[in-house]
Amino acid sequence: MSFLLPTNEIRKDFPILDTKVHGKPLVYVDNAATTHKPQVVIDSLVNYYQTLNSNIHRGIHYLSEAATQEYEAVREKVRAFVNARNTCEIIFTRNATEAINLVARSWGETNVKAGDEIVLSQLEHHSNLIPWQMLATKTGATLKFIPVDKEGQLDLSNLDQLITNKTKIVAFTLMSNVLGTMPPADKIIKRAKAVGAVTLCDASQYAAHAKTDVQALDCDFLVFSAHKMCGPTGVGVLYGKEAILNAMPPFLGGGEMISHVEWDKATWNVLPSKFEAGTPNIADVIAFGPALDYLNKIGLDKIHEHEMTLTQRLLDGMAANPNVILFGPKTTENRGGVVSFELDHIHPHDIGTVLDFEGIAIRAGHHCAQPLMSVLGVPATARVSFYFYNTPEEVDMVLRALEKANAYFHRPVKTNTLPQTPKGQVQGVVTK
Amino acid sequence: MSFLLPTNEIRKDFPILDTKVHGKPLVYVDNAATTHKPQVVIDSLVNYYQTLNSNIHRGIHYLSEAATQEYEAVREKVRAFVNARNTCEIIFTRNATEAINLVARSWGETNVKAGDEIVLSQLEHHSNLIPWQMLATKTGATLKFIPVDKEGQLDLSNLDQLITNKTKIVAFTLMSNVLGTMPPADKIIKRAKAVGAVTLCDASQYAAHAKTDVQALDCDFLVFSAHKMCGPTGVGVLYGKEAILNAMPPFLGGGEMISHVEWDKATWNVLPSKFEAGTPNIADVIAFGPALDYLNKIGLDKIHEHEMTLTQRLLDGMAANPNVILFGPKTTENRGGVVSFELDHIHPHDIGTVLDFEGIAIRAGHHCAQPLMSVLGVPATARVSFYFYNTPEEVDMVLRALEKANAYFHRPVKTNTLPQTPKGQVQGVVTK
Amino acid sequence: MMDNLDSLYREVILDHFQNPRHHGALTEPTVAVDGKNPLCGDEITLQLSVENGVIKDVAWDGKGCAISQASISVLAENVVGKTIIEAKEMINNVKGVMNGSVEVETLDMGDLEALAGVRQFPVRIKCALLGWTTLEEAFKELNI
Amino acid sequence: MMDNLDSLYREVILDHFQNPRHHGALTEPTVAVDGKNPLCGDEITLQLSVENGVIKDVAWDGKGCAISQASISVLAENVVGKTIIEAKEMINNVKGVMNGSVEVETLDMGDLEALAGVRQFPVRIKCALLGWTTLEEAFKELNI
Ligand SMILES: Cc1ncc(COP(=O)(O)O)c(C=O)c1O
Ligand SMILES: Cc1ncc(COP(=O)(O)O)c(C=O)c1O
Ligand code: FES
Ligand code: FES
Repeated sequence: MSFLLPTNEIRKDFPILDTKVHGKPLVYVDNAATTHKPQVVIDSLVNYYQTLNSNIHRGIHYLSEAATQEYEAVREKVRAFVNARNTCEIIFTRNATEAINLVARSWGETNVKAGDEIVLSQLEHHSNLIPWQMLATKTGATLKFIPVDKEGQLDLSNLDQLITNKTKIVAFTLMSNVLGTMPPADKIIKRAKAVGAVTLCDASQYAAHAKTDVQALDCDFLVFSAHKMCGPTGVGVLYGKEAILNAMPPFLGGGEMISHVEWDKATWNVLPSKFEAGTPNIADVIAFGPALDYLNKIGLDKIHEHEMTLTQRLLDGMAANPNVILFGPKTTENRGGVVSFELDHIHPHDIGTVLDFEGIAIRAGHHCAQPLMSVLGVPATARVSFYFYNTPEEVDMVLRALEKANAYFHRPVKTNTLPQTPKGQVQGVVTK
Repeated sequence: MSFLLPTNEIRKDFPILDTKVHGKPLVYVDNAATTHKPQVVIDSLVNYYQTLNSNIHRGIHYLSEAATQEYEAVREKVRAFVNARNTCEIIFTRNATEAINLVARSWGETNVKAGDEIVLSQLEHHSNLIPWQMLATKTGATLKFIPVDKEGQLDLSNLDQLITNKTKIVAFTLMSNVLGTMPPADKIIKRAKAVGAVTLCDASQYAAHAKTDVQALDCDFLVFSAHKMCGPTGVGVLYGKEAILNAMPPFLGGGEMISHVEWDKATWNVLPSKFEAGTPNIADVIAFGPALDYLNKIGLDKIHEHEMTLTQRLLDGMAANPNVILFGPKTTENRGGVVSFELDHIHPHDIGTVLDFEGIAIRAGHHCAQPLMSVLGVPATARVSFYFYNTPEEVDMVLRALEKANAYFHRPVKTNTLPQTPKGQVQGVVTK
Repeated sequence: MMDNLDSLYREVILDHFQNPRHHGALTEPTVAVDGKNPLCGDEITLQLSVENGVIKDVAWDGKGCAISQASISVLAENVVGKTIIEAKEMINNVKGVMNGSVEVETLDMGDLEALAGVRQFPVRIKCALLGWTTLEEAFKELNI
Repeated sequence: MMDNLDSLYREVILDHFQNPRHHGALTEPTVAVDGKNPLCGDEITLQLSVENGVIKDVAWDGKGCAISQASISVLAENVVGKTIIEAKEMINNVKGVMNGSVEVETLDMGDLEALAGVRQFPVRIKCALLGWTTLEEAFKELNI
């Protein structure tokens, strides 16, 4: 486990990595929030607006035809990227969040009734939780959760009791954005199929870091966001099996998703148009194409290996620092390059601020996973998350900065006011 | 009416205008579909991805804070652009279509019941029709339409019978994307208020071409798309009055729109976050800022005047061509720079193709307004639509190309097969 | 005008457009079906008179662009007198030409050849196929 | 470490963070309210003992970052013995310093001054205000 990509070469493709932050070179390890974009993606946007810009699908002039072809070519690239059977199974949304809402509204409100059960995992991001809460509230269905064990892995020991004949849908993440855990999707999907439940995989964290194969997974839906995988903001992907998508009512109404419109009724366009109402985010979808090419060129297997090398180094370094409290898996088994931790007696936001002044961008907070925080017993964690352009040197800089943070908050201070005498009513002044 | 903007200077800001199409200089008069983007907008995207790229709102590091500030600064720019009272009344969506769906779902499903009436106009784009059809179907409400008169203006003579105590919402366009008509919004809104109905203005065509003032209009909702006003694709705007937005349930669930989340329930964030679930289209929202600055610099009044000069020239030229059948207003009164027409005996798509080979980009089709087409008695029209970078010379090129198209389709052809003798059963062979 | 434009609107096509064959209606059609191009909203009606598996006569009506009108006029001219088997093969060949899987030179299609130019105009392929997919629908109606 | 970082985490702040004043609970508080920073999810509890419009004692508990902990510790130290009127003015002043409408130099705020550095860190302003907005809530609870 010490494979490394040629980051020297790779980093040249990412102009932002040369940024200085507070006078220090940027160390960007907040990739689970969003990744940076290679120059080819930026160039694609420039090229689009300078030579192709046009509305698509209904235009008869040169620009419109050219833009339409480029847009649809990316749909085919996405199909190949996740190995879907058919290009019409790829729907472009704004982000993964919208894709999940689309399923919860369009599929959910048609198929879920009072008394039905919706099974999620305790690892879920709010985006794969709130839409199901809304659906449950509206329909009278019940939410159930696959629990997280001490190592941050899903505990499947009661899977057969959790996923039953009452279960209509099982929606879970392929990789936790907090702990990095990669749950055993095959087992969960197998059980869901046994009871006839539909499955949705949240690949928001996964798709950028390991090969996604919807046919091998055999899930019914899968979602992810372009911005977390070298693509621009404003583009999400919903994969759905053709037969299920065909049976679903449309989500948003408007231009492009219709076939024949009368005053009080309309018929719907075929897939994928049925689910893409209004003018799409044309430029950004097109720019997602070179992002996918770029990832394919580097290779998802190698990306994962590289990240595991960095993760191992980080975990080793953290194990050597007695002030670090690690959440989630302690090894590189079944995980991605996302690591959550605390420093003893230092709030994650304070860690974040100190690291920021070292040029290091980490995330601190609940990571849009408040219920999972309650399982961990903390309101927030600090989180380091890698991508293929990160280096072992950067890992070392993070580790050193954590030591500095520790020293900084435990430095001796001149007490400038005398500690007040505790008043009668004040019990137990806890000195931190 | 002969004011013209300095297009020589302006056109330098739009690199795409130098494109050659089929060997001819591009004449882009398909601006109602989407407009081109000045270089400052393209530069903003490049700058964002090269120096600022980061997820927003929850980050504690430099990039995230900087990106958040830029993103929120654009919200304030949009507020000023439409003169909203409060920045929190501006919600970013993917496009105008999504904004209308948000209202139809979130406001509509909460407030509209069986027997209620929804009033639209016959001018509406599918995006301001289908969401209301869906709402009507779901709730049992009825749709009613303000009719279009022969001149393409709304006929308000029966407004009091159309908008009644049963009316819950009146949703109509501020400018028709087919005929260019600008309906008298003040009268419609006044009547809606008199019966306590909520109003939604579709400013998709209007906002780019004339000054929008939501306080003067006193509408409850207003929507538009950035891509139709020099901004990037993937950004729409929903303006809503604060009190109404506050009373509405959220539309999409996910990250950022929540406040406190438990396993089975959650509380919502304040406006505008409540309606912006998941990672927004950060780069494009930020790039919409320079687009608004650019429009403000030129001045919306001047843009409208310039377009009316071009429109007058086009209408005059068309009136002189006996083959042109014009739809909609014959003058520059109460209209924008969108002109729909037919050429006698030539299908709009054929006109479009011929013009494309002249380098001229027009649109041909139903323009996402099939019901309006039925009022006009045609399946499709050809449409020219201007923006401030178009020139009188371009108008003349369009007019000349229309004459060419006419000549082209009426050129004598060598009949290479003898016309078949009509068989007994074939009645009335109509020679076109 | 430019070469390319003429490669779409060949003389043969303009001829059919200006002098459409079999335009109108049959008094006693065996089958009548509507076909619609969802992209543009144009619609045609196609009527067939079929006897013993042979297309005896064809008539059509409806609106559309020059390509769609010419294509259906060519269709009408070509299928009259043909067996349904032959007509189906013709449909497949035209589709093949349009999606690029069949070289038009390998076929003996008469005026149909003139439609091959449409292949360079992706948005107009649906126009050229409108008549042919409607004919397919007609056969489906007849359960043949 | 850098100057800027020290301008956020001044010695006074670290002192309050390391030795929080009035941390704990009152046996018979007049009022007890919870305050939450929705951005980060951190939560505190603030208890007051109020007599004749004067804040006799304060205690607090809860988790948060150094800024929030120090700020509430400073708050506690400052408001004990003050009238509610005076405390309210103090709240306004602190808010004013944070949103830039009040210059900290114009005030005589003691340790409070150390909080002014937070102004340069927009996302941490909510942390610095957490205690103060909770105090405001407490007054609302008391209808004063
Ligand atoms: C009047 C009108 N309303 C709504 C829309 C929908 O805009 P978008 O496709 O950007 O959502 C359009 C765009 O064509 C329009 O012209
Ligand atoms: C696991 C997971 N699911 C869903 C999302 C939502 O993605 P987006 O905000 O792009 O919709 C995220 C992003 O933070 C995530 O990490
Ligand atoms: S444009 Fe309608 S059939 Fe060709
Ligand atoms: S980070 Fe939670 S209070 Fe400061």
